[in-house]
Amino acid sequence: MVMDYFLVSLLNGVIYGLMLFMVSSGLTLIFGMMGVLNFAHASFYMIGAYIGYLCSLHLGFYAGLVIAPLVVGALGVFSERLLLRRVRPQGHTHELLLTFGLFFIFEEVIKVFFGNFAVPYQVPAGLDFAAFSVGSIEYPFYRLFIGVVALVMFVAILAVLQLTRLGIVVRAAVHRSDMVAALGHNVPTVFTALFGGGAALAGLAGAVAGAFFPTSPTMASDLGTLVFVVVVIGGLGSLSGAVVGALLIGVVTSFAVGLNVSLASLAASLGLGDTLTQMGGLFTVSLSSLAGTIPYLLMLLILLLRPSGLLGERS
Amino acid sequence: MRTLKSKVLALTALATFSIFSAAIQAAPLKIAGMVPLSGASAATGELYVQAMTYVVNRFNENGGWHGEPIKLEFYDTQESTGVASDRFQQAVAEGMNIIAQGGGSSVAASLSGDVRRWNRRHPDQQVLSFTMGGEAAGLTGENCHFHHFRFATTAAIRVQALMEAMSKTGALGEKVYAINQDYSWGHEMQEAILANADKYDYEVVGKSLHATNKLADFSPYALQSQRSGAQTVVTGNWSRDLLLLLKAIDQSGVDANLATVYLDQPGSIAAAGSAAEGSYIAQVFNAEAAKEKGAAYMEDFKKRIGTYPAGLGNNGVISMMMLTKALSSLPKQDSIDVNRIALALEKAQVDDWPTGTLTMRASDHQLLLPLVVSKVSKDARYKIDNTEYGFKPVQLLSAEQARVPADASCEMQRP
Amino acid sequence: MLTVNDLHAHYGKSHVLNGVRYQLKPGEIGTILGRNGSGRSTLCKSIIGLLPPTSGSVNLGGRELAGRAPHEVSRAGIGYVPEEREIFLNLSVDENMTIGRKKGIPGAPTWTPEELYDLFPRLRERRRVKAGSLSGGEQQMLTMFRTLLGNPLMILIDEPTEGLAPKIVGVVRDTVLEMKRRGIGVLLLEQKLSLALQIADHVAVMGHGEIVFEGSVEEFRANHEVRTRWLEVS
Amino acid sequence: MSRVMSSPVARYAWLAATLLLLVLLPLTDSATLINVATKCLIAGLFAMGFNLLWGQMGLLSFGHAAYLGIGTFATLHMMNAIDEGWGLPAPLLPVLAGALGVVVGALMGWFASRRTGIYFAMITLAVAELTHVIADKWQGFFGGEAGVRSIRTDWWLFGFQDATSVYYYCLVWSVLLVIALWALLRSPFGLLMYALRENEERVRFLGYRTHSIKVVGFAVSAGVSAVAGSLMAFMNESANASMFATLTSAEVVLNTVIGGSAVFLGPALGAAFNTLFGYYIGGLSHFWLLYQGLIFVLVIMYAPGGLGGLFSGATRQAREGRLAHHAPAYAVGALASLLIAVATITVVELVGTVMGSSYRVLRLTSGETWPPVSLWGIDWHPLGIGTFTFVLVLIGAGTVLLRWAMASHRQALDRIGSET
Repeated sequence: MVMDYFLVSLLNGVIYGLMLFMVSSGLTLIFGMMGVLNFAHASFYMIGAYIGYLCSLHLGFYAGLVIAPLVVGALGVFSERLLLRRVRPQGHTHELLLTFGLFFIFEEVIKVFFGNFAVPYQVPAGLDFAAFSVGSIEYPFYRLFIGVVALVMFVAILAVLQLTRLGIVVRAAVHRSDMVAALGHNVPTVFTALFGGGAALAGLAGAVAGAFFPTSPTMASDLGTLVFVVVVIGGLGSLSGAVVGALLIGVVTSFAVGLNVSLASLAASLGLGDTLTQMGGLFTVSLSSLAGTIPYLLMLLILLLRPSGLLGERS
Repeated sequence: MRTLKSKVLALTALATFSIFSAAIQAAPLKIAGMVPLSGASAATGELYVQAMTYVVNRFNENGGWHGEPIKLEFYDTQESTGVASDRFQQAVAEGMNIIAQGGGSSVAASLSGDVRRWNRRHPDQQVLSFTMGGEAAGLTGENCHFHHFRFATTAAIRVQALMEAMSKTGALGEKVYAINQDYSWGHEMQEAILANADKYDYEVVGKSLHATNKLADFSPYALQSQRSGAQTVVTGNWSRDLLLLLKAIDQSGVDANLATVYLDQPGSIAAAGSAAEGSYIAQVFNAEAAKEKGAAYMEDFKKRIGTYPAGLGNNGVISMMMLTKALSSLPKQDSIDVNRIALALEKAQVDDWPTGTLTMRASDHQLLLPLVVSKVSKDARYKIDNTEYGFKPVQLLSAEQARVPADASCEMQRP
Repeated sequence: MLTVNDLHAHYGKSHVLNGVRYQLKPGEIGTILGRNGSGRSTLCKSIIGLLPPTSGSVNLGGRELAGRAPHEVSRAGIGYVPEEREIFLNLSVDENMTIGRKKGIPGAPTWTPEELYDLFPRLRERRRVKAGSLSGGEQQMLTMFRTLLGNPLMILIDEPTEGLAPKIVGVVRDTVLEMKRRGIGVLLLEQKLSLALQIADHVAVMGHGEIVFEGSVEEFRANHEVRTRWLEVS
Repeated sequence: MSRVMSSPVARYAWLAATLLLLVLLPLTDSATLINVATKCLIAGLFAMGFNLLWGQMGLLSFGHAAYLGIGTFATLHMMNAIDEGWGLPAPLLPVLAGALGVVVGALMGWFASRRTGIYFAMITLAVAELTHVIADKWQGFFGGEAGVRSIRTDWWLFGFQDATSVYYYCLVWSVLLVIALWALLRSPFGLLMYALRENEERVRFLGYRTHSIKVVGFAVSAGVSAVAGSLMAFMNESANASMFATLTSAEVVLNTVIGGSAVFLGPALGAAFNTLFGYYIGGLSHFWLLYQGLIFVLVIMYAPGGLGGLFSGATRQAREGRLAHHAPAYAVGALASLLIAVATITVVELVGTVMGSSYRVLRLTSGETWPPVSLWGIDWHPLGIGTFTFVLVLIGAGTVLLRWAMASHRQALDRIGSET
């Protein structure tokens, strides 16, 4: 019985982590290559979900899985070519602030068109069934579907990065973009492509995950800082770091929920008595209610102890 | 360009104002509707606009307050305490007499505090504070004051109603799991769930408090409730946290009834879809439960406003019905004295509310109102959000059945 | 032919190139010597577009390249081997070579990976290894090969023998001579006088952002004053 | 000669005029205006404190809400203590709150300044998230959702019961602190902070402990923010934990960027602009956040120096007698921007209204497929040719004019360049 729950918790955490990875992958590559932390990246995830929703109304759910990444990718290319590139000479801070502004605009534009509330983007009936049961727990097939899409995406990104010339150029440019340029590669265009590609990945993630989690204008801000946490923990610019960071956060959050432990109860079990319980306040807050905060604590620790992240290279 | 939306809505209201503006009289009663008209809660704000306009128009058409129409103005709080305070300053500067809040508890608490301080400083221009949406216990508890009235329920009221109806119909079971947001509202919900355990003979097999509107994945919570073997999961969650919880519970195949409070927020049923089916809710109003009277109210509202009243909008109707009832009991005055209105409100009794009698408890200024516990079902008469689902009544509780004792921490100083 | 004319460049507000003039023909080995801070590396970066010059001209076979982006300069036929052997440490030797590969302009000498590996077989043995684990000499050869795979008309090599074992210096020399044999113009930029004087066709010396001496190897050897004033430390 | 003489006079004339305007503002006797002006002062002071880190030292903090909030809650509790009979003088509250801010800021700054660039920003973000959680959980001190309420008590000869007195209270404190900041930036320590931004290594080689400089800068910045929070507490007399949200930290960044971080009073200007924008435009349109976002992005793209940069550029041109050369281009540019803005607003308002729920109701009840929408006193048919023509003509004309203005501005610059 306990084992069942352990396994399901683990699976939950892994799949949530994989979903985080889908959004973070583009972010970390873009940062690695151009040093831009794109605040609007999670917005691409949100827009992908809305486009997936629109497609599901008119063209069907699966069409959305194709169209959403294409449209969002085009939006990414547009943002990079027409906006980001123009402020690049003023430095990274200006690029970061620009994406910060885009983040606001994207959210408000979505509100203008779709209103403030969640839209009814649903899992298609063909995918809405239990994949298996562990004891009395049914495991929804769609969660596995999300996980599979993320894995396929991971494998595809890896294949492109490892096996194609474009991938090699991108990996090289992540570390020394000026040398790549001196060898005759048009780095700004590669960056535009990468930005578009990263946006498309986030768009696909949105189209897939939006049907499971509600599609609402706050999707971006809900995930916005969390994906930063993922890439910082993993190491800015490191794709495998993003996988590790995302899985770590997914699993830790999933298990923390089950732990009704607080500082006070810990102290009591260590024989320190009830003083902390009587003091109340922070000491009686249970770990499970802090589940959403743990990622930030992890990030803070990483930043202070190993700023290059778990898998990032020391700079 | 000023508040386009409410302009469209208030078309009918404007028409009636213009009839009366010919006969200008001194100092009409002015009500400031403090509701969110932009931002994440704008749709809720709109419900209050519709509801208040409905009652006030009807009252004005029937002659208003001694021939004087009530004026109703709306201010956008953006569901932020800072903005609400600004709008309060603006409203009192524009001579408003009643500050009627619709939306969340934090804005309600902030406005009630603003009114209390304003009245202390301006004894000659006092105003009343109506809470139509805040359900935090403190509003009629430690922070209660004579000029504040609550026309909404509290966690204690809602939970007791849910437990009463669900245990009567055998839906409750013996094991209950409480999942709530980790802030004062969620804490109050959890306390209420614990407090009712003996009375309705159930055991709280687990309780979780989670960060508010921060988590993206609720499946761990669904798993916890599954693990506990709970037969009913009770939650005070709203908006996104409610949707995520509903979906997680539905998709994990958790075999428990879900008891909720805010499932009738606009858009919730549409977004949750089939995941919401079978969930229970304690509602301020359900037309189907009130039979013909309910239908008549629904149709009259639709005739005047263009849509059926929904969810928290009914709190707006109730508050304005109570107010107009109280006004009608007062003799004609030269100037507006809110203390007399407040005293009249304490004694007001509304009998033509479709689900039963409404009265105001004088000791803490909490409205005593009937509640309906319903279940999301395809059989419901009135469908929600253009879906095939609606709220099918399970039990109608009279105001007497639904009341809970006044909070002992309320020490009201009366004039 | 590479012609640099009256080239000026700035780092922020400091004026680092002060009207440089220089010429190099195909199949010729030229060298520019100069101490650290003489403007040698900056000249390199200005020619290949990493540091856009503020004024002046860089001309390759009639095409004006000053101010163009690095990839355009590279595609026009100027190869660059940087001073600090900036290989991509996280990529394998083969992948490093792949990045350098490009068509080159018509008429430029062409190279294949296999014939390059023939020049330095050790690198072929280690082609699947991450470049980060290579020795300094191996890295230097990899940097040169990588650039040659782009089939350049001219190649700029910054500090080709810095810190290398004598044996490797020999390989570098042979490779440079092979480039000359195939008709590439080679510009060696050095701080010391080691390799350059053995193989260069002509010598220039830089100081304070200017060319302060130009002539044949013999003329340079004869000019004691230039050597003490602009080169030897003491 | 006269130019040289007039320049400092012109500079201080602006300041003096602004200050006079601020002092005389309560004469308008408009409670609303005084209320908004107080908010502008507080937001301005907060932005000035924030910009000490960013503008002076190049450290971008995404977590300044924490220090504002600490000042606010500390002050609320002190106000309650006064109400219960403690003998604290009200005018001293900001001093105590500021001191607390300095202490907390030094502590946090000690951690955060161990890293630079984006890592610094991420640490401040994480700290702010954690502070928010603590504020949410610690109901005893932060009061939960209902928050902490208090009331202003009079002190000695001063009464604080009306908006005007609160306004002057905030004005005096803001002006004092701005002067102090000005003095700090011109002190040797201020120059050191600036040098640190330009070249940290060089400062280190000169024998300074750069980490300590950053910690002190962070502490002062947090202290000023806490004073702003204290004034906010004094004005609102209540607060809840939601003020620790990321949005508060984001707002101060927006304010500073729009105002311009390189101009001393730029952040305050930006804060005033955004506060007024939110107050007045927020009351007019539900889509004001979108407009604010657009303005922000436009500023980043076309006026990286912010409003303050534009203003100081224009005054410099005026001082040097060059404004006349540029005036036509500026005028045409402003006209073009107005046309494009009107077109954009029309589109956003129409789309927003048509997509809204009340319009859906109107469509059902009116029997018309696309009933007209009223905007600026005109009825617009959402799918009408007239609407489309109006928008397209405005955008077309605006674009043509804007291009002309930019070209003409460039020419004027070139002309001046060739003259000198």
